[in-house]
Amino acid sequence: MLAYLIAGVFFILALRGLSSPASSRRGNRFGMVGMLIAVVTTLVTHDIANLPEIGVAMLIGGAIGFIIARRIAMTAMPELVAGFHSLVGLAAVLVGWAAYLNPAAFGLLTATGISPISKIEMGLGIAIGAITFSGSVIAFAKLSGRMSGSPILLPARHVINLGTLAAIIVLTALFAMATGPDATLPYIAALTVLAFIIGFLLIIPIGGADMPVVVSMLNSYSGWAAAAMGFTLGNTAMIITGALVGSSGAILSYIMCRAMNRSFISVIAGGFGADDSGGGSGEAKEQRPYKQGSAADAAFMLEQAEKVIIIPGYGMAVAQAQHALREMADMLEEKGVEVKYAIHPVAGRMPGHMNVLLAEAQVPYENVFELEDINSEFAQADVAFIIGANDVVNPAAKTDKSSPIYGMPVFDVGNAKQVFFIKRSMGGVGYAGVDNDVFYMDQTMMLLSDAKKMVEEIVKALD
Amino acid sequence: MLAYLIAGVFFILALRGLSSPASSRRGNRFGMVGMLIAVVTTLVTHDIANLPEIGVAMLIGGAIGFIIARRIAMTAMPELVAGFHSLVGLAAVLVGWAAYLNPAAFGLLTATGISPISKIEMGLGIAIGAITFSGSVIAFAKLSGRMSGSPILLPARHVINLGTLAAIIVLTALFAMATGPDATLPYIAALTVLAFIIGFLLIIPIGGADMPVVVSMLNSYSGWAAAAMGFTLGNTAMIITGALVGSSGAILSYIMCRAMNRSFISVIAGGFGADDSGGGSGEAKEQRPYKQGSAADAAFMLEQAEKVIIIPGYGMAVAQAQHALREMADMLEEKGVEVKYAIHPVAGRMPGHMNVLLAEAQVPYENVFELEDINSEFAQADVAFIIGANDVVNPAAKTDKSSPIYGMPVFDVGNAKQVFFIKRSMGGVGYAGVDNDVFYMDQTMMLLSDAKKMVEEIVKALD
Amino acid sequence: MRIAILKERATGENRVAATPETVKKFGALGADVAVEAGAGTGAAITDEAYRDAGAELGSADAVVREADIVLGVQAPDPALLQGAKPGAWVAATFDPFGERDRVDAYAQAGLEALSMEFMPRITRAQSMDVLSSQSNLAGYKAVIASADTYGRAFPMMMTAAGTVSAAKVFVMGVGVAGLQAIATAKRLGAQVSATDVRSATKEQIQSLGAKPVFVEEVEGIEGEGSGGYATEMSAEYQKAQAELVSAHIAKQDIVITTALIPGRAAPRLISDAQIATMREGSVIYDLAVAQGGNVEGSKPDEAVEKHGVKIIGFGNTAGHLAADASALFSRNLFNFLNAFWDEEQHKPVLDEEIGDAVRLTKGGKVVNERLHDTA
Amino acid sequence: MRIAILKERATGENRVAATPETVKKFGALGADVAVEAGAGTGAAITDEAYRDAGAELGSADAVVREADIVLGVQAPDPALLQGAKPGAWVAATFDPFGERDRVDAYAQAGLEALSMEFMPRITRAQSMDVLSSQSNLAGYKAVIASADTYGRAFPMMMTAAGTVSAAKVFVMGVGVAGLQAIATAKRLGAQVSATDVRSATKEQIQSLGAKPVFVEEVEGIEGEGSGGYATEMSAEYQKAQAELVSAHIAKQDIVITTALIPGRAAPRLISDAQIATMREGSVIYDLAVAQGGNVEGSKPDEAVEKHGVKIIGFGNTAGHLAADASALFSRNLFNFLNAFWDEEQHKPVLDEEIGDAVRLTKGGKVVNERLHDTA
Amino acid sequence: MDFISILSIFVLACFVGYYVVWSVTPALHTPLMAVTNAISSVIIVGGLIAAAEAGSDVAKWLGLAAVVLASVNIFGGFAVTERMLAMYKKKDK
Amino acid sequence: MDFISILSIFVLACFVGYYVVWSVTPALHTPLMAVTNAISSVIIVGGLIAAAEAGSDVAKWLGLAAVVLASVNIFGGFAVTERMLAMYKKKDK
Ligand SMILES: NC(=O)c1ccc[n+]([C@@H]2O[C@H](COP(=O)([O-])OP(=O)(O)OC[C@H]3O[C@@H](n4cnc5c(N)ncnc54)[C@H](OP(=O)(O)O)[C@@H]3O)[C@@H](O)[C@H]2O)c1
Ligand SMILES: NC(=O)c1ccc[n+]([C@@H]2O[C@H](COP(=O)([O-])OP(=O)(O)OC[C@H]3O[C@@H](n4cnc5c(N)ncnc54)[C@H](OP(=O)(O)O)[C@@H]3O)[C@@H](O)[C@H]2O)c1
Ligand SMILES: NC(=O)c1ccc[n+]([C@@H]2O[C@H](COP(=O)([O-])OP(=O)(O)OC[C@H]3O[C@@H](n4cnc5c(N)ncnc54)[C@H](O)[C@@H]3O)[C@@H](O)[C@H]2O)c1
Ligand SMILES: NC(=O)c1ccc[n+]([C@@H]2O[C@H](COP(=O)([O-])OP(=O)(O)OC[C@H]3O[C@@H](n4cnc5c(N)ncnc54)[C@H](O)[C@@H]3O)[C@@H](O)[C@H]2O)c1
Repeated sequence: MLAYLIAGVFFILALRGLSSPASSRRGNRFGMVGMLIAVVTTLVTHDIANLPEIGVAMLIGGAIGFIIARRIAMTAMPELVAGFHSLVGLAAVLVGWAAYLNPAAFGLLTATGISPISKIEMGLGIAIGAITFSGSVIAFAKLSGRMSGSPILLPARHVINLGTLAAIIVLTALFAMATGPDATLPYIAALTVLAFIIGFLLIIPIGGADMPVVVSMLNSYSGWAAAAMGFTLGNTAMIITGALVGSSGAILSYIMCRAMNRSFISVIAGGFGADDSGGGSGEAKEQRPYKQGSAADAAFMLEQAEKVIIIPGYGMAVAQAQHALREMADMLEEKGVEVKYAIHPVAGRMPGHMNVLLAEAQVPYENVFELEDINSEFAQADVAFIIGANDVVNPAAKTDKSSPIYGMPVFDVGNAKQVFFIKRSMGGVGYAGVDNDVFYMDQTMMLLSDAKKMVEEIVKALD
Repeated sequence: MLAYLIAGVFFILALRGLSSPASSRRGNRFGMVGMLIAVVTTLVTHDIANLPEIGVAMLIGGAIGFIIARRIAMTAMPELVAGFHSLVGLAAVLVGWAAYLNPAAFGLLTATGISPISKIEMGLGIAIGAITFSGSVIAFAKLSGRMSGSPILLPARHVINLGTLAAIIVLTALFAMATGPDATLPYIAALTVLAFIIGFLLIIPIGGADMPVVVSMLNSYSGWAAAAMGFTLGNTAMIITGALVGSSGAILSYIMCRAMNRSFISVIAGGFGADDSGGGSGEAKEQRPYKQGSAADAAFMLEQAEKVIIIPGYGMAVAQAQHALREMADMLEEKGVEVKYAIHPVAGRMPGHMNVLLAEAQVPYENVFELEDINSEFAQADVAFIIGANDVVNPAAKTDKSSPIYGMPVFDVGNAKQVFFIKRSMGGVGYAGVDNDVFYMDQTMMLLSDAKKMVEEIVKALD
Repeated sequence: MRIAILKERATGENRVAATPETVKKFGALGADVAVEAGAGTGAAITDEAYRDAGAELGSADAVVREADIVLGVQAPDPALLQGAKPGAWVAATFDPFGERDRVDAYAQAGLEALSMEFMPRITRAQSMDVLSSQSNLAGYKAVIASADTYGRAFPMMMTAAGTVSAAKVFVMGVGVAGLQAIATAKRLGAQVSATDVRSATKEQIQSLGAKPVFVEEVEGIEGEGSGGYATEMSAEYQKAQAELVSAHIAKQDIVITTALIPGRAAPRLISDAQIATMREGSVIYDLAVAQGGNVEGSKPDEAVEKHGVKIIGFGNTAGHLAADASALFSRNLFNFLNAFWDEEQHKPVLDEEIGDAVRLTKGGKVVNERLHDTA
Repeated sequence: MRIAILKERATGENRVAATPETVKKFGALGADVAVEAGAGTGAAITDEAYRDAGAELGSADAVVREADIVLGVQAPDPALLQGAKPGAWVAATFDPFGERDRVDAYAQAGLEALSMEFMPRITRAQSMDVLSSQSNLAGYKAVIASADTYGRAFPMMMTAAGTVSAAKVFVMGVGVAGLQAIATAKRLGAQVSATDVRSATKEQIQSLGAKPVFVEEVEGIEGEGSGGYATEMSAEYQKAQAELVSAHIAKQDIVITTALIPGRAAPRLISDAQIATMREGSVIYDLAVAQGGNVEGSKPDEAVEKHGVKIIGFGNTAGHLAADASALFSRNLFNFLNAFWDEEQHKPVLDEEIGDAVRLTKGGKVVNERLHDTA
Repeated sequence: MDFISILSIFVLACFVGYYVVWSVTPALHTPLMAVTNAISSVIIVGGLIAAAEAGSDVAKWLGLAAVVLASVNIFGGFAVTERMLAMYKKKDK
Repeated sequence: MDFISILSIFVLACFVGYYVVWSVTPALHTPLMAVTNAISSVIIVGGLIAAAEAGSDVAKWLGLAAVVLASVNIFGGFAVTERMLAMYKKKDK
């Protein structure tokens, strides 16, 4: 059907739109149009039969989906996506079963019942769908805090997992070779159940830090499930879309792993990788949660900002990041962003330390402000960009009488809409050697890297 | 045929390999394997009939191709590619005719002769092939200097072109609708002839500067021709490859136009765009030819180099490019390239001008050399990177007694394997106000831009 | 609440303990400020400027009469302060170890001497720390003065008449003054290296783009050292350091020494024999000269020439940038009193941590622990 | 071929016309070099160093006797040169317009005076151009000396004790010296602006990161000016320039003037009234002081204080960096003689373009065109 | 459709998916996940077929259930993406 | 093969071509052209069929001619690409 191809093309265009924020919303619209075409085509080619029931079903589903999407807090996004995946997985299982039960409707009925190849496709679709479902449920539970985020490790889980997978494959083969409802039903039923189970088993051992990767991976699975059903039904739209979602999800997980320095293999394989878990947000001192970002995130937000205040500290000096910083500021200014430098009286290790370095990088004196002159401006700033400073932004200086820095005036970076904090590690502390609440604020994104390297990457990403 | 799909995939992998120099040769090998698969599959599925003739044909063609490829000078690359395109175009025409004459062989024979849709595909294939052929022949002639590179503008050419195109379309339609050899032959013959003619007409008015874009566009055409034949033959390999080559060629022309600041539309439309021609290498002072490069070219060559000598001059100071330059040098050093700075005693406008700026950018003194100490090293340098200097590299100081700078010692940049020369325009001169032979040397590539901008782009491209 | 500011009487002392800016700020707190006529001359501040800021101008006697607080850069002779209220505070630098007699005299006069040098090195006291603010300027000035004395240029210059090579500057002791000296010399284009005994300074040196040169064989002081202070080093360390310096110093054109050990004579870092290895025309600036000097043969406020090397050093280097030095010094004093200002009592009330640290005398007695230790 | 180098006799002149490096190079050309004992002292060069380089040392008389060429920084009194060969060359700076009498005396003595200041500003003569090499150092030194005189710091420093704001430096006249002054002041962290009459300097100022401040209403000299030289400006221009300066100068802390017009008195750029608008403690350095000064009231080698502003300027600023200045000056002289060295005659033979430009006297007469014009 | 065609389509779509993702800016990875999630509910097509065809009541109800689930996803997915993208809207300059 | 499948394959291949080119580094644009030129001689498949089948002698000879032309291209194209790429070989470090 040409229409299905067109739907597929629209889906491709939808993803393509996301290559830049400017075209992203148009991309989303393309996705909607594609879906509309697919749905309408299907209805039309099937004589718009059973429209009332179908209409009601879509209305119910649509209303629920719409309301959830509206109500949900932005912060609950990851679990929402995980939850949605589970639905796709379950739908795939249901469609698979429907096809199994009513092969004629799908044009699968040959003289000898359903052809083995169709049965393999069907079995795979159901299995992948079931894995997607149960895996997503676990991911949802972990992300929404309904289940502990820490990995749950069964003993001998490697053996169990491998065994279950093998069993699924064997069952699929038996299912394909068997003929007649009586012979096939037990196989497909067992296969479905086992697939649900393996989905649980694969995700349960994965820790909270890896969940985003898992969600993306499950996304990929849901694509493969759709593609498998597409093969069964010979439906171009489903094949294209399934392959698209499947491969893009896989690559996305890979990209995410790379950004987090995690092994892709271990995450795909789910529970198998739990041994070398940890990393990421799991290792904060005292386990306080923080958000880690990348140069691309920072570049993106900086570009969007109207006003950025840069707070350099000793770390900038150590990294000798002043030239890169100046370049970053220049690029932002070219894009119409207002950039100011806020210099704390004791930033660095000698009086005027920051001034020396900024002057070396030819930062104009007009853009350099003292604490008293700029502190009130954080409330209007979109981004506070902290580069290698620490003590001078530590709110403990105001609130915690026992802190060694109590009484020192500090920058009120908490008033800025977004805070980026460049330092090399969560472990490192400033001169005063104390922890800093700014790391853990909602609007703070930690950029953990050498300051010069990070700023250079941001400069590249800004292009 | 699965094998054809596999061949297609290999071709995709071949192009993908070119995303980095490291994988590029593997990519080329993939291409060869793909072609081997396609050829072998075809032979096998056609019972290896007529093998002797086919073998001889391939041997002759292969030998010619191989020898040409070995013998040709690297500088003649563009015309070689154009020449090759013409062959693909002609081959497409021949295959189209063969299919027309022996439809049964291609499985095109239905009860009522060849189906109209097949005939449309066939007609298109022949037409595009013919255009590719004659267009490539012209491009080849222009590039190899067998024909003047300047645009040849026929009067009323817009009308002629449009008329011919319309005639081709009409003929294709008539061809599709007619039945029987007697009815169809005149149409297809006329169509072929007209297509050859329009190919000439389209390319003749295009000036030499635009030829690279034209070659890429013809490449794209040859892809579309192959794809059209693939449609006729229902051959997956040809469709995938044709579409791949067609779309990639088109995008490549687009990218090239963008890099040259030319309108894509005007070039695709061939002769239609000749009005706003010129630009590029055509406008050198006194019409001496020079090569212009991009930041990407420079980045690529710098990265490959073992030893780079940077020669800064007054232009670097004007552009305040010293920080970006330092960053570029740092990146090169990280990649294992040896970078030195060569400071001419009178570079800039005051004694020690360059020293001030390089010190500001924290270039270590150990990397900064005086004329006498470094001049002999140019012979070992892979790249001499001249940034905003001019008089201090002008060989006229040694050779031309009438030059105002005669007698001044200058850098022997001519000894370096490759010279990059950053300045804003070919028109601008240095302090002494004289032209510089270095611009026009074979190994010189002019990077015409503000020095800071250019270096920043190189830094980005180096990543 | 009356605050008195006298003209400094020490020779070569151009600074002043209050500027019109701080006079105004004290006024805003509710204090009356009296300034001796001509007190600001050395720092390019006119009497009118003080008057405009709300100060009362007069003779020393008139100014001190009934004063609650006397501010000084260097503590005035207690004889001058007879008119002040009994138990009046005198906030200034006292050089308590070097001028112990003066401290005793303050005790006898019944004055409360607050020694600004004893300000503890804690974060909240940074804005009151005159040692930091003055050393900072001294570090800068030392380089400028050396550059002016040196018969060559600091930066590298490649010119038509040949190349002037960059001066090699070596900074010994990388505290506040040393760091600023590094920064200033770097700015001028010199090739800078530096050394210290505290290991944390290595990174700090690099953070200014200079090259650390450290004793490797014997361990120095780990990290920042307690309170950022160095201590006397072991004989073994000193030997290793001397070797290091001997190897390095012959290649240097400018040496700036800033090494101090609180409460003791400055460590001797450079011997006459080492000086003899330096090139003719080199310059050594001894910032520790007032504390006995890091360099053999250096004399305060005198340019000594030995083996063709000029050795200079002022007893009071920051005082040679009198305008800025006074501005920072007086802000330190204001920050100090302001931090402890009690709104209700209309006067400052010190806390223990800082008060006990800086207070030398009270109720006729020397009360400071550090003085008891050494006395 | 005998080349003689005398100790400079002018007061405050520490430079010397040859260094061991150039002595060695002359030796390599086949010349004998004789150096007066003690000639290098001011530039930190010992007699041994000369001897090691192959020079003969002796008294002035002994050195000059039978010399073919005498090199000097400032031309020696012809009375000193009686022992030299008749028609011997004397290459040095002559200040031909200012010291016309001396030129005539050279003519009478039958010597060939080669004035290095008259070196034409052509590309191949750049390496022989003592004006450039010495102005360059002078520009540097002017800033260093000003920084040492100024009672504040140049760079901005934001410290716990408050902010020290950056000094504002204004450079007037952007030739070689002015550019180097801009560069040096920028390095020290000052906020630098500069002005000139030649429009090409605008971009040059920016190329060092400083801000050009130019007369806009009246057109100045286009481009580089002929040979890079300025001329006397129209009255209209001068008026516009004075207004610009009046508006700008009151906000400046340091002013460095370098404006010269060849063969004339230096233009007067700053009046006493304008000085009065400057802040107390400001510093003006007049590099043109020897040519009459750009600043009203400036005196060579004297620090004048007016309206609280210090005005300084040495007659011979480069001489205060004697070691580097001597090195460059002597290389200029060597490059000059070397460029014209004739292998066969074993002596230098000048060409017309440069020879006629620098030659003041020959065969008992004053032969230089520029001197005829003004005489 | 023959298997080879289907497979060709599948393979090519995988390539497209691969490339498309690499060209997405990292900052939009979360919306990307949401969009791909939404479009993966193209599985609704299968549900619709099952629901529309006669032949097996169980299959029909299963199909309807699949339609409900997929609809939640379609509407929820696109709506949530729209919301996310609205946050990235470029400020007016 | 039905037309829709062919078209689907064609469209998807166009997308792949589009993306593939954008990911090629600009410095390799000339080799890219050479490679695409070489692989576009997949048209040889058509020539081979014509040459291999009986039925029309003219068609056979046309086919053989096409094979010769395409072979020039195949061998010449790949060989020349190989030569070009050899220039870009990363030095050993
Ligand atoms: N200004 C003065 O005169 C002076 C004198 C003495 C003491 N102090 C004290 O020094 C402190 C100054 O505060 P500050 O905020 O400037 O510095 P800070 O509190 O010492 O913090 C420096 C931060 O930079 C990070 N860092 C170090 N190297 C880095 C690199 N290469 N790349 C990225 N990050 C790097 C460190 O974390 P990681 O290790 O995790 O990277 C640390 O968080 C104050 O406590 C002040 O009292 C100042
Ligand atoms: N060092 C001294 O003391 C001194 C003093 C006086 C004169 N000079 C003379 O100055 C010359 C110095 O030679 P040089 O090689 O340094 O400089 P130059 O010969 O003057 O050449 C400068 C080059 O920089 C280019 N340029 C200017 N602005 C640029 C920008 N923003 N971005 C990119 N390119 C830019 C110019 O070409 P476009 O305009 O096309 O960009 C020009 O080709 C010599 O002739 C020397 O004799 C030197
Ligand atoms: N509130 C605060 O946090 C605060 C306030 C002021 C200073 N400080 C810190 O205290 C440290 C020292 O400051 P300072 O300038 O007052 O120090 P200082 O004047 O006491 O000593 C100067 C330097 O000399 C060094 N030194 C001593 N003996 C030496 C030897 N034998 N060889 C080489 N070097 C030797 C010291 O280590 C010190 O770095 C600095 O790191 C400074 O940042 C902190
Ligand atoms: N061979 C060469 O190419 C060569 C050699 C030496 C100098 N130069 C060039 O010659 C130029 C001048 O060099 P210089 O330093 O010897 O010049 P200078 O010493 O003669 O004059 C100093 C500066 O003062 C300026 N000036 C004169 N009158 C002024 C006024 N009324 N107001 C403001 N400024 C005024 C002049 O324009 C000049 O820039 C420079 O651009 C230099 O680069 C070129």
